[in-house]
Amino acid sequence: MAELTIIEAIRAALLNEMEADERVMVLGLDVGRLGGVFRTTDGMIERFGRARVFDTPLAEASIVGSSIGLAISGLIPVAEIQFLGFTHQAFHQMGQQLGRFRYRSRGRYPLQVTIRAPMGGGTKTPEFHPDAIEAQFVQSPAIKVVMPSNPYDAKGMLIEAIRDPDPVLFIEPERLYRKGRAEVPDEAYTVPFGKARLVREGEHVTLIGWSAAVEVCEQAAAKLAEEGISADVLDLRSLVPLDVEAMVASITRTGRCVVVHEAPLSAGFGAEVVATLQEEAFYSLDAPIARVTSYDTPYPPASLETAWLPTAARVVKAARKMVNA
Amino acid sequence: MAELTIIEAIRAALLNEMEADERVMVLGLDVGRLGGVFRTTDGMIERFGRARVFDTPLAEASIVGSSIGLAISGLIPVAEIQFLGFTHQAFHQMGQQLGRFRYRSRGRYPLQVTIRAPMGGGTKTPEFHPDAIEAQFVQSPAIKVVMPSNPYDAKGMLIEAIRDPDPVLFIEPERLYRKGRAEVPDEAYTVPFGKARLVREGEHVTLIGWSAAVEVCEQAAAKLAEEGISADVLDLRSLVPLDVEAMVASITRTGRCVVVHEAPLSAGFGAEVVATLQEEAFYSLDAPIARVTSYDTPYPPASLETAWLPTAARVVKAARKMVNA
Amino acid sequence: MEPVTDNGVYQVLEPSGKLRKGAKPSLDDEFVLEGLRWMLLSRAFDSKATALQRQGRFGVFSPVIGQEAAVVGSAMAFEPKTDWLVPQYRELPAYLMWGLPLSKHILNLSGNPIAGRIPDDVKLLPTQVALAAQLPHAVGLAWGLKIQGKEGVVIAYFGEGSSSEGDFHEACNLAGVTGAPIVFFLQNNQWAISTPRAYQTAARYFADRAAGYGFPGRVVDGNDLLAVYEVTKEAVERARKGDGPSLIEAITYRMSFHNTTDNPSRYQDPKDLEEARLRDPIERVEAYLRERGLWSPEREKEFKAAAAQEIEDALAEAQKAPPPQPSQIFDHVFAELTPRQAAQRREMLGRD
Amino acid sequence: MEPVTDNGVYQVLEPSGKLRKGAKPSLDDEFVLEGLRWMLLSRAFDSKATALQRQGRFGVFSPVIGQEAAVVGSAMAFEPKTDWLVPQYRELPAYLMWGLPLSKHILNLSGNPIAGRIPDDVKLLPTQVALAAQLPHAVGLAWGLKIQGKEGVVIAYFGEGSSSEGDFHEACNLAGVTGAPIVFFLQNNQWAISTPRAYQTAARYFADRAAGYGFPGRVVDGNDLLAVYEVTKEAVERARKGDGPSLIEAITYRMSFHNTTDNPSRYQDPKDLEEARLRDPIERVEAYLRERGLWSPEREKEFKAAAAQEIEDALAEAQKAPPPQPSQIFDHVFAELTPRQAAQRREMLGRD
Ligand SMILES: Cc1ncc(C[n+]2csc(CCOP(=O)(O)OP(=O)(O)O)c2C)c(N)n1
Ligand SMILES: Cc1ncc(C[n+]2csc(CCOP(=O)(O)OP(=O)(O)O)c2C)c(N)n1
Ligand SMILES: [Mg+2]
Ligand SMILES: [Mg+2]
Repeated sequence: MAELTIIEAIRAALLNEMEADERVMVLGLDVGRLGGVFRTTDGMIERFGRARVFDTPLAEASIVGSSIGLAISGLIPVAEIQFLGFTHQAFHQMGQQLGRFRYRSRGRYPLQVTIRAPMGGGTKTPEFHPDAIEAQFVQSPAIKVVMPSNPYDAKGMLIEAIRDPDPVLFIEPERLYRKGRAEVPDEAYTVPFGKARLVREGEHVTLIGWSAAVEVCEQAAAKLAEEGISADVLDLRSLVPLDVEAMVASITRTGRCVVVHEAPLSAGFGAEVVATLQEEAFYSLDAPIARVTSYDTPYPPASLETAWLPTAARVVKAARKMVNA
Repeated sequence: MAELTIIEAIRAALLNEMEADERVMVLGLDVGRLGGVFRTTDGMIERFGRARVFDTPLAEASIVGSSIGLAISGLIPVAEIQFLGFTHQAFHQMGQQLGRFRYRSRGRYPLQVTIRAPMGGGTKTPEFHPDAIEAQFVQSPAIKVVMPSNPYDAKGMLIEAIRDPDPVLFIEPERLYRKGRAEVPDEAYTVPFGKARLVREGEHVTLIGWSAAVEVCEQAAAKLAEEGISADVLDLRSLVPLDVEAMVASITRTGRCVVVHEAPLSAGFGAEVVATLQEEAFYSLDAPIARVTSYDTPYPPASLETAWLPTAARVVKAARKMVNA
Repeated sequence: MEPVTDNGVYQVLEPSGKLRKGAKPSLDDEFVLEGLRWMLLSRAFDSKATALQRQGRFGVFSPVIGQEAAVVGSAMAFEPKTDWLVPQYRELPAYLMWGLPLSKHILNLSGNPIAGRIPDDVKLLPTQVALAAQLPHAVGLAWGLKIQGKEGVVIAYFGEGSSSEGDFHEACNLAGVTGAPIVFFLQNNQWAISTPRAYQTAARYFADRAAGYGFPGRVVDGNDLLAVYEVTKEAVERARKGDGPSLIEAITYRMSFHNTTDNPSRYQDPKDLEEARLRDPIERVEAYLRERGLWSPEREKEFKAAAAQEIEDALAEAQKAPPPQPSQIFDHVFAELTPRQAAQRREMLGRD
Repeated sequence: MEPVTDNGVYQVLEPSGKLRKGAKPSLDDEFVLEGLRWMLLSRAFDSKATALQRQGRFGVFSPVIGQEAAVVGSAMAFEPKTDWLVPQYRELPAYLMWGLPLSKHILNLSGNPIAGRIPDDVKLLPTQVALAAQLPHAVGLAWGLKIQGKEGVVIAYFGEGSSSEGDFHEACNLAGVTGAPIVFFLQNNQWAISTPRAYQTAARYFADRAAGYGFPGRVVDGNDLLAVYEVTKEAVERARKGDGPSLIEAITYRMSFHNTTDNPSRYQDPKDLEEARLRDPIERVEAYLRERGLWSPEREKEFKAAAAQEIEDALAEAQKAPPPQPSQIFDHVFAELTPRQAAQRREMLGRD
């Protein structure tokens, strides 16, 4: 057991898997001597060499596209896209190719591929870098989309992703990369996909989030507690597969729900959460489910991002309103 | 007035605008002598020449990307992507570039650009061609997403799109291209975005669709009528901007709703419709809103598409269930 | 000196079938005959399939007509047991040479890809509809073989139109950097649906792009079976020796429609087609073999009868395949369906 | 004969500042001095900005240090009144030469792009973060000027790393086909963050790619102001005459960190940096002018003082700009907000 940041937990997972299975390799921009722009692969090229820790040319579509071929050749690629926003450069290789090879080949070519990328705002990164576009990938049916929010899950879910026989998009919460540490077992372990995490238990309202938004939910829950409003905080962890049961179980108890995400409101994954809950828990709902998200504009200038991103205050306001209604 | 198919209505709109404004030009794959794979630009190169009806190299990202520059130079490009599925090859030029130039340049570089593409299944086209991926573009905040379902709207909305000072993704219902004719005025006219069309009035349930799904809703409404269930059929026409008022007005009358779309269920735009309605019309809902969509799998082999796509029968079943509940 | 045309195109057989000055064919007669057999089978299948498609018994497909020498000549330079084929969609005879049963191909064309599954022992990827998207896959595959010290060279087929896509560039560049054992085989058939080659690029030759990636590019007469074989063989040996990728541009001509939905009369000058017919790749090999006393009307009849029979058998075989079942919509999405997908499957099958 | 190094790189001034044999500089002394002025201003700004960034008074930025000759020499070959500049992000002096007030650039770097808006009369596009995405824009712009018979040539800047993106390929190919009046100016500064040039491509020169698009490619010593100017001027004239695009590879060296978040010591061999310093583009011009009796310690002091003053004034000017307001989040999304956006705006401003 050691206290690790998310960055360190991710590195630990990569080390575990690369040592345990020589078919596992890492590729992406600057993953070599630099150790990645966030140091998640720090020290790996010295340990495993350029063949297994490969600095690619600056071309995202070929990073994802070649990972498909590498997997077919018998390797297990873990590709890093420097920032989730730049998966757009590889978009046609994601849903249409990575997500369909098993299907199109009727099982002949399953793809054990993991695509890692940091996501989210609040760190004043340049345009595109912080874009929260997870919902766009959920609309590509055969890619798993998972989004850990803490060091323990980061390690366990990354190992699960690397071992998953199907493509997994592993989205990392950039803002929380080095924010706080948590106990993480030294040995390899997995956190199964499709099981949400009940972060905090309450009775009046359920706050649902994923990735860095979980932190916002926790902050809001703490504030609400001061007002005598107790909240369930649910960390979805994975959007595909989705843990509908856990959401319904919570709503059935609380009857109220606020969904929080960093992506703009319209067609964000929050809409799917709301739609699913009103289908599955309609008669348990005491009030309309609220969505607290960023607004339907492009990502604003860095100096304005805090006014654009969902905040605990906005979550509190939404929750309070429905509880006192 | 003439009776036109959707294809002819689109061609009429292009002709109107190209004659009225010499800044308007068409570019894309095979738009020249072939007249486009669906003949929407038939006869135009003979009339306007290669400079204004340009067969581009086979590269979607450069079709969208160069349209951005063409607009900055003072022209009004109407770019055709041969099938909506191939906008994925241009995805990084859509939301991040086309959708953000006005914003990023603080109004210095607005982009009067229209991107046209056919969408939808039911015609046994090869892989990727039919993919219904409209929701992915709604998650790109500064592109308008419009989807006509009939000849009259096709002409009026395309003229509106070409004249709109901002980027518009104009998605055409391939399955309905030549299916039936309707009266279309000879002169230029516009159908404003953000106004849904009430196709049919009823009192028991509201069926909401867009693009070719509107036809499915109409078929379902007809069947339901035989059972004494009368349905509102609402054609959203545009997803961005979204006509929330019209949806709420209908639901307030009927208290029940089925949303229908060709895209897979998860994170499809139907989720946004449901989420919006339960926020805006929660207390008018007598039953959970149902979504009738294709399933969460890649587009299946052509021979199985009819079992995968949403059908009137499935809509009827969902509507009947909630009315008789 | 090398047998090349005035504009630098490698050619062994002149259109007439005569050996070009300086040419020393490296393909033995028996292999030339074997190549011709594949070419005739391909040509016969295209006309049969077109007929069936017109009767609505067959889906949309893209004939190889006119490009048989490019496809067969290149494929003959490989070892299907160890090498990999990454297709676009216009390379039927190559798939067969790699071991794909013709009946499987027929099933894929007639809307039953389920029964058309590629057998496990055939080193072939599914045909690719998203143009050029297969190229980075091919590079990753070749690179992966190299990393693991596995033998095997990859051939990636694509059209000149597809070479305008960004994926072509990214794939070639990565192949150069990794030294992957791959042959990029570009079939320049002068058309991308209705878009003529001249609208596709201002480059003199597509092969000129290879220099920009640090490996050799070669232009060959794609209607010359012997020339295509030799140029490809050289590239394959290069890759096998560990010297990395090559780009080959085979100059040929699409002598038929783009696919069964296309009507070239809208955009093609009939004269071009006439001229192309004079360079028919099959007639060229026949003339060559006739010259060498290896091709006679009898033999031709024999070959064509065999091809016809093979096609009939394959059609019959395909008939036996079970039709696709709706439940199969949910097969092979993931190793295991998500709970939501499983529920949708039950709903679809009316079991909810 | 042309003044080129043994490996074919166009060079007018040797690193020492001596004229290369065969070189006849086409840039008059006054312009060389003008160029030096811009180079010194750029260098001075980079050190000032770095200092401010370290104090947290400035956002992340990428210095030009080491590449001043490439940027200034190329920009001098254009007519900012009629020509367009499509930037990446590492070309500050070019923006200023085009007429962007330094204060605006400072505002953009310090998180106030709103006040940093590009003035209407400056033919400059916003800097581009999505690498190579600006290239198709630049081609469309140049092509559009040509279609409308408007005068004007476009220069598109990008790094050697960006040239690996598919957008580079699609843009160059479209430029070749349309004959657009554009100069693709590739700054090969040997690094893409930590990725060395050798990992970026196996090509001998990036400029070798031009042949694959049907236009000329030229390699120039990017640390040689005079050589860069001449090669670019030639490309500009070509474009102005209607002869279409060119690709220029300027071989230079990133003499500083990638941006202020970067730490090159993790991946860069100090020796490389030492060697690069010996080829400092500013010292080269200074030596050349000194040789011609046009550069003295006094003059240097004078130039540097002027640069320092210009920077101070710009910083002061930037200070005056109003800070961004949250309400501005909703400005310039569309010509008119959608009802939903308008409602969100009201909510944000607490007006619901
Ligand atoms: C990315 C993408 N864009 C467009 C299409 C539509 N399309 C199918 S075939 C074709 C032409 C391909 O031309 P080429 O690569 O030369 O191959 P050929 O058909 O000539 O063999 C086009 C544009 C597609 N399938 N994929
Ligand atoms: C599409 C895309 N991928 C990755 C990045 C992250 N990134 C920012 S700068 C950079 C290196 C660019 O190198 P180069 O093009 O050579 O320009 P230089 O910084 O050397 O001037 C990278 C990888 C990005 N901004 N955009
Ligand atoms: Mg072709
Ligand atoms: Mg660089």
